[in-house]
Amino acid sequence: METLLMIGLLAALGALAVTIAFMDDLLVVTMLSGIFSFTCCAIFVLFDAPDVAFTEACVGAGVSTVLTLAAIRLTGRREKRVGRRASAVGLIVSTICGLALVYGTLELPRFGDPLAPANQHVAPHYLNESAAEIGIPNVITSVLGSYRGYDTMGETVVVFTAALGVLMLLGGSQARPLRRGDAPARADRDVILRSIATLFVPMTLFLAPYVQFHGAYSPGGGFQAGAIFGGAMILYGLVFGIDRLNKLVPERVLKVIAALGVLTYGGTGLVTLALGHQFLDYDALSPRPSGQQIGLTAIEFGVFMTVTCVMILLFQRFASRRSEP
Amino acid sequence: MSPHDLMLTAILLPLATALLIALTGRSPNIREAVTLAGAAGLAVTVYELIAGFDAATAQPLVIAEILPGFALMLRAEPIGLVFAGVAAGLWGLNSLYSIGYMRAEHAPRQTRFYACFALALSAAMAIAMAGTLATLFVAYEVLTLVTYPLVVHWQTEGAIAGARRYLAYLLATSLVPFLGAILWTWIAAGTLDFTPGGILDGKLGDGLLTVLLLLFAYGVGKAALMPLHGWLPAAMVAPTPVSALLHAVAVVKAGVFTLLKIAVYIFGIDVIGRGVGDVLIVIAAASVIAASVIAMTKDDLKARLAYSTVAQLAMVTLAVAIGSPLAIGAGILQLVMHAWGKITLFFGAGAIQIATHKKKLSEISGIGVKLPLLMASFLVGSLSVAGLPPFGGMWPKFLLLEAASARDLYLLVGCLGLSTLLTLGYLVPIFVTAVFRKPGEDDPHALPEGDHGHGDGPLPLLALIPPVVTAAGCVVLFVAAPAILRFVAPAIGLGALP
Amino acid sequence: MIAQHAAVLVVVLPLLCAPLVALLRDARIAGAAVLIIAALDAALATLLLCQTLDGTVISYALGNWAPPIGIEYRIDLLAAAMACLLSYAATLVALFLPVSLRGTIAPGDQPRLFAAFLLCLAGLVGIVVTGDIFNVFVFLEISSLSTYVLIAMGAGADRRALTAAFDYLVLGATGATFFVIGIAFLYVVTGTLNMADLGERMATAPKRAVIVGSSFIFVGIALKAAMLPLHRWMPNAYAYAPAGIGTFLAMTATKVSIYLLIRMSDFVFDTPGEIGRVNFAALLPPIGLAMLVAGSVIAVTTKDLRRLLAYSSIANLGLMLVALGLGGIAGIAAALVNLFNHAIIKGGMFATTAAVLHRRGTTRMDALAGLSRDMPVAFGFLVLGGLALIGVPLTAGFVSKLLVVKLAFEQANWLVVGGVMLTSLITVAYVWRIVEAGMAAPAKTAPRHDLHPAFLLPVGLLGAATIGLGIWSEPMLTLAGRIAAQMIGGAP
Amino acid sequence: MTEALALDLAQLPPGWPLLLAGLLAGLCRLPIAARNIGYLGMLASLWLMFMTGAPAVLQPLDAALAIAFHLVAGAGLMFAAAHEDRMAVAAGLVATGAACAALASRSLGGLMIWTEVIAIASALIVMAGGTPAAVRAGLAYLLLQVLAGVLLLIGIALDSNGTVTAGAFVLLALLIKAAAPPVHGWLIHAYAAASPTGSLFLSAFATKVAVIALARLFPGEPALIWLGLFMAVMAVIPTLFESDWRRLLTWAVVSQLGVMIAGIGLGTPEALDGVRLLAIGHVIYATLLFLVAGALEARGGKAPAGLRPFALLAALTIGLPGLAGYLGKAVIGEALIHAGLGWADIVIVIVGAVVFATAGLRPLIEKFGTPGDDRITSREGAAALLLTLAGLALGSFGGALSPHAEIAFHATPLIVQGIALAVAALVMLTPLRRIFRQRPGAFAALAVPLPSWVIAAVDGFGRLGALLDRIGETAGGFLGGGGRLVGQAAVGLARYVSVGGVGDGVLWTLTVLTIVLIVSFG
Amino acid sequence: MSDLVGLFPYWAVIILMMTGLYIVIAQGNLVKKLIGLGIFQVSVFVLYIAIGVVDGATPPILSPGFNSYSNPLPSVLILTAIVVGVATLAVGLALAVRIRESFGTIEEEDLLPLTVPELPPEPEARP
Repeated sequence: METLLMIGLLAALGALAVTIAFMDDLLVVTMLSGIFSFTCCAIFVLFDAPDVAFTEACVGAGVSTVLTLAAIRLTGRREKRVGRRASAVGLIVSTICGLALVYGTLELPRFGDPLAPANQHVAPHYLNESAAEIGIPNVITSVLGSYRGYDTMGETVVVFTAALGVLMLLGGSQARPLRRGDAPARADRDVILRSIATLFVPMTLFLAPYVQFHGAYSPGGGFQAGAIFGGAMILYGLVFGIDRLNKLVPERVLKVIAALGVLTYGGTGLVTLALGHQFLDYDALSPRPSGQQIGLTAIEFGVFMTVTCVMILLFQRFASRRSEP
Repeated sequence: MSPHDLMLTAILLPLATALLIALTGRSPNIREAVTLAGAAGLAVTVYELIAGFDAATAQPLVIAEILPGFALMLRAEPIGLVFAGVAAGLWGLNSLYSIGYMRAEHAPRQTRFYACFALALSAAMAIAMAGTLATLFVAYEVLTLVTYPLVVHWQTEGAIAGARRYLAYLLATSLVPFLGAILWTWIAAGTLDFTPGGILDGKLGDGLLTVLLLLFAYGVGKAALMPLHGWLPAAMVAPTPVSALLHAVAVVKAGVFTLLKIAVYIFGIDVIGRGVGDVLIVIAAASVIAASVIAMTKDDLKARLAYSTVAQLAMVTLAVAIGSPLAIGAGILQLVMHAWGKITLFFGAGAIQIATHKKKLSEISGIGVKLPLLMASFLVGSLSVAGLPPFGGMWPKFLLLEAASARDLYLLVGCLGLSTLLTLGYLVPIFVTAVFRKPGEDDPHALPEGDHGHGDGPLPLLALIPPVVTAAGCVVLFVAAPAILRFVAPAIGLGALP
Repeated sequence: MIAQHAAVLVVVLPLLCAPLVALLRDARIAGAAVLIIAALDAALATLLLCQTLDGTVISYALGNWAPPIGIEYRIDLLAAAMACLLSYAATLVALFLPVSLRGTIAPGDQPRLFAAFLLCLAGLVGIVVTGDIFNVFVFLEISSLSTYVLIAMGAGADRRALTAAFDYLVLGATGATFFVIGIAFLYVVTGTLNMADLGERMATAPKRAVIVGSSFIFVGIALKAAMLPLHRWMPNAYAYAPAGIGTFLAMTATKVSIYLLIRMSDFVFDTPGEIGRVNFAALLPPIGLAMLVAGSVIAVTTKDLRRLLAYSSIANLGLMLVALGLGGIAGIAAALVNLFNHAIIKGGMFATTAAVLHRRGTTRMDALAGLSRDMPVAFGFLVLGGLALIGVPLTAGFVSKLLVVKLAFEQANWLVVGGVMLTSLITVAYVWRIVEAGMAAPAKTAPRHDLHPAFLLPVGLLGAATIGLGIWSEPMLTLAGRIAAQMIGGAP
Repeated sequence: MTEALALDLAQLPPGWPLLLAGLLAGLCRLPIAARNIGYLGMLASLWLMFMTGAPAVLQPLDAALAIAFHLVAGAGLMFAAAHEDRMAVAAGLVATGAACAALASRSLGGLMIWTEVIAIASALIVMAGGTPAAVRAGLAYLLLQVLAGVLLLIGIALDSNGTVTAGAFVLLALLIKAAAPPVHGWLIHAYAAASPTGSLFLSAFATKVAVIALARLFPGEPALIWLGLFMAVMAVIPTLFESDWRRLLTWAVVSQLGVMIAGIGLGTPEALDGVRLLAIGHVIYATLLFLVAGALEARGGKAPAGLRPFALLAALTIGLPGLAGYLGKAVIGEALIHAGLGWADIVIVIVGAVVFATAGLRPLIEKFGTPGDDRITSREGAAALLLTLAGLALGSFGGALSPHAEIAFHATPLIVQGIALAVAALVMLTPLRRIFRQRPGAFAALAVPLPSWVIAAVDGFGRLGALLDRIGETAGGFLGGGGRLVGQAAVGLARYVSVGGVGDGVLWTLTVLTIVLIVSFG
Repeated sequence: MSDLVGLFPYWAVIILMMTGLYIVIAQGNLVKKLIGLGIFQVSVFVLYIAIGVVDGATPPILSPGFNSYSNPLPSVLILTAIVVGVATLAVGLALAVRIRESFGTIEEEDLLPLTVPELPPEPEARP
């Protein structure tokens, strides 16, 4: 049954991709890409990767769709009809490449084969030893936070760089902020939205810390929590107006917290260094299993801070920019 | 001072002079004094080197190792010292002349002019003292680049175009054929050091050796072998003291000197003599005749002298190609004699330009009356370059004839005879037109006797002394030639003088 | 303590200082901070170099997890040397960056730009130092993302910086994703992400997957290294970025990709001279020569000095690839000597161009008239750099070109010998365009003040290094020789 | 050979004071100063050569010839008129000095050096004539002399390698210098075009040194006899029809050279001494004749009063026994008779007589018919007197110079000479002379090669040069064009790969990936 | 048949990859290209996760009842990759907005003539 479901979902993905290729109304395309991400979440769940599904849902589907929409508001909805619609050469080359790749995958270990080398070499160590070494049930979080903690630090920095970039491109001297009254919160018309939002936003705000701190035991962690918290804030901004959001979480504060997030992560590493251990070796904090958990919570919190603020910052920059006529 | 210190001072002294010139740029007189002092110092240093030279004790002096096996190494040896002597000797005179010329022409940027001059001399000294082909190549490139500002001195449109052609030829020939040949030698022989008797014997087949020799002959762009001689006439855009430097003292001499050293210390004289050089003999001989013949058609004085230089240099290449100790001796003598002869001619041409602002042969009829001494020295220079006996130029031609006949190359003997006549054909008319023809006789747009345009500026004394001295030099060299030959004989394996 | 953890600190220092610098408000303090951080980083890198000079390989397990399990920093002589190159470049650029930005970037944005600069440095050093292949991807992303943003900041002077940044973003992202796909294919058949481990298990892995993986990785790196058909992004990126950033990119960006090529072929695939079935000896010389010719030829026809230098960088890159293609210890040594020398020469020229831009506001060739009169020192250094590009003796360029040509000669590879020599003629052509543009008489008499003092130190140092390494090239040659021996000597 | 060529400054060649004087004279402005330096140099040279008691460098005959050269130089100095002769005087002195040195030179190399110096100096003298014709003649003279010099050089080079053809080259060179028939034209044009003073100097040493060299190197060449006789006879014919005195004299010089060459051809010691004597005598009377002709010409053809006796005396010395001209011819005649070539002697005598008539008597009648208005200047008179005395001295004491001079004078040559002189005098003095109509430049065609030919031959190469130049330009243009074409193609291709939007970039990336995949799989 | 099922995910990934790249190549609109790029990156995520799947295994959360778990490593890598993807998208969109404001268009054909290297440098219009 599962394989049937898998084939169905993958086929859906393919279909969605092809329709995106040939639609020209960008708004529709954005919606389709949102749906595309959600189908991916479904597939990830099917492939026993709940954490990834969770992140893909919040970050992949949520944030990127919102950002794309905000960008389309500024760059215009319609894609120009005329022009190189179908690049024949591109088509031919990609098909040939696709065939070559298919030929290349023939010798790969079959899907789901337990004896595949990928599952034989390093993975068993994580599955068997992590309980003793780190002592938290969610192996992904332990690998994410501790075994390959340095990658995650790098990745937090990537998020911070993105924020930095967008700030430089759309912030500072290029701000072009919205004047008062450019985007009034239309209290009369979207009463339904407002009522749901008043219900929905506090709920998500509570969910975020749960996901953050429960990450050690169930799918979740810093990224997912940050995305959810950011999503809630964005929803608040969308519904109750950008000015209200800017007032609630001013940009200066966001920048500082984002920076603090990265510094917390890096700081934990430096602390372990100071205590004479290798960089990001949480055993320095306290004896074996508990040290790791303390370390994990600290870095997860750092990631949470950065991801939240960056998500909100990105949305603010795009949303509060005056669009040219 | 030990020979090593002398060698180093010979190279560093002009550098120091250049720096000092740059510093004292503000006041021209001090700057000129510095140049002359530098020239004098260099002359003394080189004289001491030559006097104190003794083949046994000449040890190499390694300065730096650019690549393992590609080192900057200096070593004194007779041929180098002769070239150094020529360059050092003529620099003083050339500077004296430049002072007169540049001031008469009110030239801008004179500080850069003198500084580059000094640098060029330093590069020439480095070439002379080079112990390996590597050092020689490095100094050769530096010389090309340092003389570029001199050629492009006026920085007019024509000057920049001429200098561009000058540089294109020289850099192209040195970066591709010359460097290629050096690498080929380096790999074939394993070393680049100048060793008496050559390093290539037995390493490559004769056919390959011939190709390598041709690569060297055309790689050394400064030897201006036909058809790659284009840069020499193009460099005539430069002020005359620079043309004098280019054509007599430093640049072209460096070219043919390099060929001589390659022939003696890389190939080995008898290796070339065994037939490797025959193709080059044909090319060089053709080049001598062709250049002389083209020189006749040139109306502009300096262009005519430029083509004359191409012909005379081809004679040295010829000497290299014949490949017998006698021929190499002739080549060395030609290097010296042509330097003194040609510099006189250029001083003369420059002086004519200062005094009468005329550049064309057709324009200068009748000016000899006012410049008797200058034209006399011009005649001496012409006859010496042509190779007539009372002047030094005769020796190289005579020895070449001897070497050619020793190898039974009678066609070559004919060529050399013809070249003397042709040289007379394009040099003596200059003297004759200037001295014996009436002003405006066959000059289409000559001005009537009365007003000579804005009148002729008096020829400054500084511009007159050098030509006379170098003309006298030609005569003195006629007597000194055997002494030079004896000084060089051991290095080139020349047993008894012929 | 520092010495023992230098390996990780050299990356972490700029990485963590970047957010701090981003928060600063005053541009001058931020500029000073960047300089100090870069200098410290350089010190750390030098420390690393000293430690690895005698051939020892530092292995630093992040989080104290043994290599195949956790992420490992493996620093051998090549990594240390590259780290030094990157940090020295950053220090030199940091010297004149604040001054060169003063005109074009609003003071408010400058702290963030400095932060991005530090992140770019951290990213590049991260790539060079790491021993884990996925970690390479992460730091590749950090450096690329910050580079896109830095290039976009050039929009103040020329709006085409935006499109240049966008092009580089799309191409860079594609390249990085290709790299990740390559990693996936390798991971599928070997199960590990640690390079050393990969090297060992690669031989036994099924052939076809390795081929696909290696092809993806090679194309990913090729795109980042601006190999010929994929070099579109480079000229625009170098030309439209703010001058200081252009200098840093010229000295480092593509060099890291060349490092990756060497690292992948000798270490990860453990088959020196080959990534999977992509044989360097067959593939690189032709591509290299094509780049040499194409780069030089377009350089002769460009209208802007920085684009000219960018295309000249493509040509020099071609030379490096040719050297790599010749293979063997001598080949890699020649490639490395080329890499370091070119970084120095091109860095010097870009820094001088930045100085000229700072004074004259434009680097178009026809606007260079009168440079030799008004800015003699700058013109002098430009000419010196040009001569080094041509490969005139007594300059570093000569040493690097001679090594390649001599090696080609020994291998009787006449195509390479002829190609390299003939393109040096085209190089003469475009270098002399600069000289003649500089010497032309200026239309109006521009104010006669030369290099801004801030530029003097970097330009001076790089110029001195160009000549110094040209004469006493022994240190550079031994370093490159040892690295090559260590690489070819095989993975531990 | 190099030693021979090397002039060691220890013992200077005999004529060096003259050389020095010549150079100094050239430098100073005032003609008078120049002349005094000349005299000083001449006397110093004579003193050094003979009076210092050093071992005689020259044999007696050569010494006499050297003295003759000095006398001519002296005469030239006296005769030199005002300013415009300064160049001629200076060059003349240098040439004389060089001639003496050439005589003293022991080796062929030394000879070659000094003959070249003479060539250069004489060319300058000719060019000093001032007219365009003089310049052309001078240039042609120089080119021919240098050609001879080069042939000599080649001869020496070949000789040092012992090849047989060396002698031929040397002989050819010396014949050119001695104005042998095929190439005698340069002498005619040079002497004619030179200034009066110039022609004075030229007549002395230009050819004599070559003749002496021939005598030393190639005595006894049978071919030379015939060559000499032909030359003597051929050169006399134009003299009959030539009206311009100086051109006539040049033909006379050529014929006398013919006689000398015939003497050399004979090769017996007696003949060689005869040649040397004739050379000395010829130097003196030829110079005297040129002096008289010069004085006449300087006054526009009207003979000054005091010139007539000298003119007559000069004419007489050509053939009259007891004077300079006769002795040499007589000894040669004797040698010919001894060698059984009696008829050759007769030919020589007849030629002598004709020359006496045309060069001596005819001008006397035609030109000295109406006495001019002014008198000859004192310096001209002194010069003429000096030369006549020299002629007399040679005529009377010449015999002492050589043992062959006095012995056995055969009667027949004397009788033949008497008859010939009588007939010649008869023809020339009486209206019969109108048979030989006189016009200037008669038989000019015979004076081959003309200067214009020589110059044209050398300039001909110029046309070849222009052709080569054009070929060079077209080739350069063609290559340049080709280069530009290739350059544009390369730029076009490179630009095609580099320009384009992002889409093309990714397309290229994908194509590269496909190619790499397929190649790797293949 | 088992091949088809066994390798179907990989082929699906390849199809997605090629579609994503095709969109970037063929479509002129810059935002559309970014979305195409997004699709291309998502296809990589599916590839990684497909590699980590083990038949009959539960997600790698250690719980008493189960002993065979799927491979955690690909999930970790993809967590990082997703965020990197979003970061690149965000910066890309910001650039697209700025390009729209300074060039007035984000169509590739219209942008090409405006960004020809020969044009003299033209600073961005100040707000």
